Amino acid sequence: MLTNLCNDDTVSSDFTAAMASIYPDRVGTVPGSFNNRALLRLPVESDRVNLIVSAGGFGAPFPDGMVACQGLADVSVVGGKCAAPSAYDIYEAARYINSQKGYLLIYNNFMGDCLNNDLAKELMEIDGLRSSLIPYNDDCLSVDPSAPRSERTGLLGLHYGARIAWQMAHEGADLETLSAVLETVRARTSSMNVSFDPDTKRVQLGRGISGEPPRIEYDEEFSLQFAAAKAYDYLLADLSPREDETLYVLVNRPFSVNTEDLYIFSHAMQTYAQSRVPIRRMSPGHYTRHFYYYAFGVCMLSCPKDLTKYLQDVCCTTAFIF
Amino acid sequence: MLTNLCNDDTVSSDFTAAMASIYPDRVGTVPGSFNNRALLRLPVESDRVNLIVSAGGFGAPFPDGMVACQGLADVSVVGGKCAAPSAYDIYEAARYINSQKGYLLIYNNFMGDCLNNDLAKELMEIDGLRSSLIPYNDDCLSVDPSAPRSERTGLLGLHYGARIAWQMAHEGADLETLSAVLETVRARTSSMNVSFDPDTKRVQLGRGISGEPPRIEYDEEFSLQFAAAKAYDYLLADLSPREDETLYVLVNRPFSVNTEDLYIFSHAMQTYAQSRVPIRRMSPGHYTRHFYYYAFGVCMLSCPKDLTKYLQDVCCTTAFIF
Amino acid sequence: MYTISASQLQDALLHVCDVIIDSEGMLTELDTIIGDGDHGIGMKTGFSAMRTLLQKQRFEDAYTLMKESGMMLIKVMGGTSGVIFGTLFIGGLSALKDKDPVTVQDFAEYIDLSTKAIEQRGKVHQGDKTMYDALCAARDEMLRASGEGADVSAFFRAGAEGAERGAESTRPMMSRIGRSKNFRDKTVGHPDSGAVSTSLIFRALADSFS
Amino acid sequence: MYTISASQLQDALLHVCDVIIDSEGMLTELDTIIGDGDHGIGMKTGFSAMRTLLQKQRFEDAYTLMKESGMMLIKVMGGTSGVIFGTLFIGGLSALKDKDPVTVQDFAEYIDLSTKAIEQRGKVHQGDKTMYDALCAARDEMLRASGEGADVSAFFRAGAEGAERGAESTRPMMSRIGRSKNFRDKTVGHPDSGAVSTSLIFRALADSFS
Ligand SMILES: Nc1ncnc2c1ncn2[C@@H]1O[C@H](COP(=O)(O)OP(=O)(O)O)[C@@H](O)[C@H]1O
Ligand SMILES: Nc1ncnc2c1ncn2[C@@H]1O[C@H](COP(=O)(O)OP(=O)(O)O)[C@@H](O)[C@H]1O
Ligand SMILES: [Mg+2]
Ligand SMILES: [Mg+2]
Ligand SMILES: [Mg+2]
Ligand SMILES: [Mg+2]
Repeated sequence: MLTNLCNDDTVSSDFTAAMASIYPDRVGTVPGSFNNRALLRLPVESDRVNLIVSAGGFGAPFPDGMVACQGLADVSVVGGKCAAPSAYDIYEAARYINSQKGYLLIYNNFMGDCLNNDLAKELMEIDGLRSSLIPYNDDCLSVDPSAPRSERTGLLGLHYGARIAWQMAHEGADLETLSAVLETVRARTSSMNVSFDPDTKRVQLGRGISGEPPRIEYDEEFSLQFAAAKAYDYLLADLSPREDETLYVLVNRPFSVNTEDLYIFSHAMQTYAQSRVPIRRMSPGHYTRHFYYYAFGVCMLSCPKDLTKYLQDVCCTTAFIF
Repeated sequence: MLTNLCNDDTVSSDFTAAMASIYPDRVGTVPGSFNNRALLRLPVESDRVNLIVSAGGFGAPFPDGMVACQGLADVSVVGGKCAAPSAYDIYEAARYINSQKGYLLIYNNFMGDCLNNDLAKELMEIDGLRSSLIPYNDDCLSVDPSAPRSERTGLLGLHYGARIAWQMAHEGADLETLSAVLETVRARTSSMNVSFDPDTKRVQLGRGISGEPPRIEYDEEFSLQFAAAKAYDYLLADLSPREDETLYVLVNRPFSVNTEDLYIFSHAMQTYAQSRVPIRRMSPGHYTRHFYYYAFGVCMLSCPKDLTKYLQDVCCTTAFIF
Repeated sequence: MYTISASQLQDALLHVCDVIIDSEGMLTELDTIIGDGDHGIGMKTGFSAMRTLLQKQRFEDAYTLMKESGMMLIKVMGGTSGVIFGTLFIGGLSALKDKDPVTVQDFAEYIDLSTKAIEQRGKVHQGDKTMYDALCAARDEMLRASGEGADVSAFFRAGAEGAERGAESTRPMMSRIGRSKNFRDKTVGHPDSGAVSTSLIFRALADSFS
Repeated sequence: MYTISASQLQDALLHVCDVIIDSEGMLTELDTIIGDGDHGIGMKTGFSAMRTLLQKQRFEDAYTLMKESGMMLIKVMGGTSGVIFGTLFIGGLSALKDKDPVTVQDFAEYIDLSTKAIEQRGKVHQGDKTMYDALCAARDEMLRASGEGADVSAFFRAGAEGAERGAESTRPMMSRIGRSKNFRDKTVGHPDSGAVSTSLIFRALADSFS
């Protein structure tokens, strides 16, 4: 797999500049920005809480997915290759939007992301801008299963959180309400990577995005159906859905995976769930790029009753805008 | 690159079944179908001309892109791996829709696709269903440049054709009108693959999707900017836009290419075009999957004045529906 | 023996199916060198479905047998070879209509009509480096043999020899048609995969009727 | 010599930049074995921007020099190391405020405060297998040396030796924090990349002041 052809040092800012030029009505960059690594959803709406999603570069979370479309985030800050974006980029975007209603800083719970969002919050405070930190810790196999949830890193869960919170922010919810809701949604979200090792013919659960070894391996069966069932069982046990909750699942096809396998895997899980706890909506797609091995990311949300209305309409993100 | 994990023999029908189950309001399959390889856009509209796009399996054209969204095609027929779908699958879908207004059979001008669409047309005639054959021959480097256009194979041009024709069909245009318009649009469309050979550090134009050698190679510069300029110049010369025409360009990111490179390449072409014949809309995206080497597919439409209105609104296709 | 019963023909076709299915790897390899590498897969898919059909049901007459077999290839295979090899089975059907048993002459006419149907459908000529080159050579030999009063065994042997010669004749050719065309010089020195398939089919028939 | 001028410090920092930039490959390699392989890239990015800054502008006082250098790291690097190595520069600034020239004691206090700032920001402890292990050892040596009245040269040499010992001490550790943590056993036997970076920084300072 070739890496980017463009210059490693400038790829992220060249990318945001290209996006802003190609979709001038949909996204923009921060005028005069130091690094030019933040993409703003247009039009900027300063009269409500804004959502800032930040993540390491190269597509996590898929930058055009997050802001080129309606209702997922207001700012997507893109880091360098594998590196969390700098605190300054987050701060700059917030300062530019200048919302007095505050900001939700949403990111995956990795060290670099935490450190930079913490620092961004401090920088924002100096300017009188309020914010809440929402580190996503939904990857249930990122740490030893005995470790507390707060130690888990994030995988895909922030898509559900951002979607629900963005709509509520649009309705005028305040920062405290939104933080509380996001914490609830986060607590009811669980994710994992499901990979297929072509050499050992093993289905693996919990392999990391940088090649961290899997937590669980099966050699009974090397099939999409088997893997879908194992992932479902594990995630379900992790969440133990309550009577009044509804299941939503999204399955990510990264870089290396075929669309056919994505849909067939997702369908297998949907079918398997039917006689257990059924899945209200199954959402296969190309959410982030991530890994170079053959794997899906699976994210399950056990959605509390009062929040399902925010998932009623569908939200589409673009493979292309044409 | 791993190929599909699912069974090669059943992958296409498993895929359509999964799609139909996952998006029950958007797409369906033909009840009782022999192979179950056609995806129908829902609701079926029998009172107008219907567009049937067919292509070899594994994502060309991206099956969900074509019918899960508004306004590109009514049926997407998926073949096996690298193989055109069977005439029978096309015929079956047409018979099920049963439109007395007729069908546009749109496909890329490869031998297998031509043979099967020809035969499908004959089978449809037996049942009194009318159709027009629209083989796309937009790949300007697929044959020797001295060869007539009709010998070229197709690459990406059918996206523009399908989009314009679908809207006109929706407005009630008849089969003859639509065929004539599609022929015009096709004649004003030109495409090529632009690839990057990591070993020789050459930019290549015209490499084929099954590894056919490129027609042109450059060793002056190995950059996105250089490649974008060369591709633009070649396509522009191939089309020689008239005064009253407007340029549209789409750039496809297949499987193996990074999103950053896609946008930076597209932006470079847009910028290069600015002082030449400017591009009205540049549409980078993940249209089809195709190749395993590092390459973009570029498609240019020099759109006649009276048709630009059909490209006014944007059309989004989904990386996910969520 | 100068006539062919539907039952003999069905057994022969089952043998053809086995041979093609077993040759998947070889056919795919040829198509990988000078094409998109799917010929073996397509042929296997088609002839597996045909085998299943023939194992499930015995046909009473050659006409229905060949028609259903050919339709199955067209339905399940797709691709170039679905139509082309389907047409090999159904393109000459009029020569078999109401013929029971089928004579060597009937079968020669059947192959001749099939060849013409493929020529028309595929807009193909001799020397394009396709299955048509093998088929024409087989057809020519079968017409000659039937004209000379050959029995069933000699008749099919002639067809097999013709097909093999025709397939081999594609080796030095440069492809002028289909997916191989754009591989240009690279196609010289390798026989065409569809021509090889054709020779396998005719050889399997000859072996069945020997 | 017992004091450090802003100008000397700026020249020393330029040397630090060169050393880190030249070590990109080695640092990336360490981070590839037990991390996500970006440490060298990040450090190179940061220290290249810092070098550009220091080449463009001479700073009048150590406080502004260290503040602008650290802010540059934070702004351009991102990642864990952007904040952590940025904090190494700005976390102890209060010890340099209005000090011109800076004494060995001032600088020891500066490093001590930076170390504490990193501890707080990173919620990191000794033995977690991070740059903090190297930094603590450097800090301890520098405090000891300044207490014993070392001159500038001996003072920085003590820091470098401490940092190197601290970096080496991470080799047998199992990572308990950051991206390396989930590589578990695999982390044993390799020194931490951030700790190695830290030792390179202190060694480059020592070389400049020798
Ligand atoms: N127009 C044609 N008429 C007859 N046979 C053809 C024609 N085009 C190709 N063929 C035959 O079909 C074979 C290729 O079949 P296959 O690989 O299944 O299809 P595709 O080329 O579409 O991938 C070629 O080897 C050649 O013998
Ligand atoms: N919480 C922390 N406090 C101090 N240093 C840390 C912490 N977490 C990680 N490090 C240091 O950062 C280094 C990794 O930096 P880098 O590779 O740039 O970031 P990332 O781990 O985000 O990819 C580690 O080698 C370690 O020395
Ligand atoms: Mg990193
Ligand atoms: Mg093919
Ligand atoms: Mg082929
Ligand atoms: Mg790292």
